[in-house]
Amino acid sequence: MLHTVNKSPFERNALESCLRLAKKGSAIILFEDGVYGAMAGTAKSDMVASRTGDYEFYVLGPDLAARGIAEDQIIGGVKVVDYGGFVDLAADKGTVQSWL
Amino acid sequence: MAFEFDTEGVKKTFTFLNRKAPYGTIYALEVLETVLITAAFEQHANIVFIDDGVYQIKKGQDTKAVNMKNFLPTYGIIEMEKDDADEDEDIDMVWRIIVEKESMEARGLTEDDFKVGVEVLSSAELAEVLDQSDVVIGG
Amino acid sequence: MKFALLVNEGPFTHQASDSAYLFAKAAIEKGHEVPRVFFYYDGVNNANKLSEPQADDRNLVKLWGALAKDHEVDLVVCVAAGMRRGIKDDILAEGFRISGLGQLIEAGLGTDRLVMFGD
Amino acid sequence: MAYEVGGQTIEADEEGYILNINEWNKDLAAIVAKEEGVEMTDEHWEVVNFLREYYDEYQIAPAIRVLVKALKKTMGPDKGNNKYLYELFPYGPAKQACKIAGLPKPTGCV
Repeated sequence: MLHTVNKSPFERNALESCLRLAKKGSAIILFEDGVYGAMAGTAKSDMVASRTGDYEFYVLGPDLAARGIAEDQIIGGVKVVDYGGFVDLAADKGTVQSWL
Repeated sequence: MAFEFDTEGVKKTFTFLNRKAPYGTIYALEVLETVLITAAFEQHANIVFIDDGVYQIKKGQDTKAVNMKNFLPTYGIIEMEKDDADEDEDIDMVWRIIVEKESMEARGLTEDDFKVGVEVLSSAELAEVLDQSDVVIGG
Repeated sequence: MKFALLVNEGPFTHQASDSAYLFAKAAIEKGHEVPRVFFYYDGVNNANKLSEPQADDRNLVKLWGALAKDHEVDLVVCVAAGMRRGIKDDILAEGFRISGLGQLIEAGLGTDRLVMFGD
Repeated sequence: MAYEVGGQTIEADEEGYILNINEWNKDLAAIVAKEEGVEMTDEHWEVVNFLREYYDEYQIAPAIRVLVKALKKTMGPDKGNNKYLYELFPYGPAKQACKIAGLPKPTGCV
């Protein structure tokens, strides 16, 4: 399964709920305001950083760039993809579940 | 452009994930409308309430003073469809109405607080159900 | 592979419709099909031909229309959600049509993936 | 538009669905039926009454499938089928029967 999260973890509980209910081994892509959850060195970084063994994490590059986040500010183990990569994940990982 | 899919004989499991409280926004009502339509297609469905979505089916809602339609009674149709599907052997349709235990308890609710009969599942159990879905719709 | 998209927000408050549009374009560029995009909730505002963004803004209503024309994407506006918000046939932009929620379920049945964009 | 029933004016939309469902009464139903070209028999009332009761309980008009099923359950297979309903309400049970029963216009999603 592919889970998508488009909310900042500072504002809503979408990422928290996703991490509670996504089966281990699933792929998770952070996009739109969700990309803030992929940043290293924030008060919320640990949510993703502590789970890189359980899930494959991805973050949408165009949304990072739009928000002025450089790729070297991203948590280790989180892969940056473009829209084409997002499409590939949706195609390859099975059912897509959006955490809005 | 009239467009037709070939869906003859296709059977899938739809999961409707309700995560938002009623009335503050329209999301709860419009997911409910989608659930009701699904019955016409005789598909399997999980109607799941997690996070603030569990407030959608809390008993005793009275919306008169906020100028909105009370749609709590409409959830009764989901229960009716589920019972119908369970009873009628000619229909190959399994419906489940599920509340996540962790979300329910975090909000100080128990099974008795709900307008419709629900299955209470733990996060781990619900994760399995979600993982087995073909289509997930919700907020 | 066939993708159906569900768009639940309008083009001027949330990023959701832009994400959906860019996803659809990328999918088509990769050789996939996007036979249907279903517009629900405030997503019905994507179909309003009276919408006039400023000159330096993208016009998503027209972009959807062009995508529909070039790649045979069926753009369906939910009748119930549209009626509530005043999106009716006379203000419907080119490329869109109004139909029932059943078309969303049908898209879920008739494609390999349903991907939802919203708030 | 509006209906005149026993000296009372009941407002309706341009297609004839009444605006306030609480203003419905049997005399009004008969007038709406007449405009629809439907002559109300006991069988028609059975369906209209069922719709009213269903709406009272669930706050929404039933899908055709639900209506058919419920009629089958309560009145038997002779009456619980699409053909029977269309004989009673030739222009569609959802639209005509709901209008006569004073329910909101079905959004025609299926």
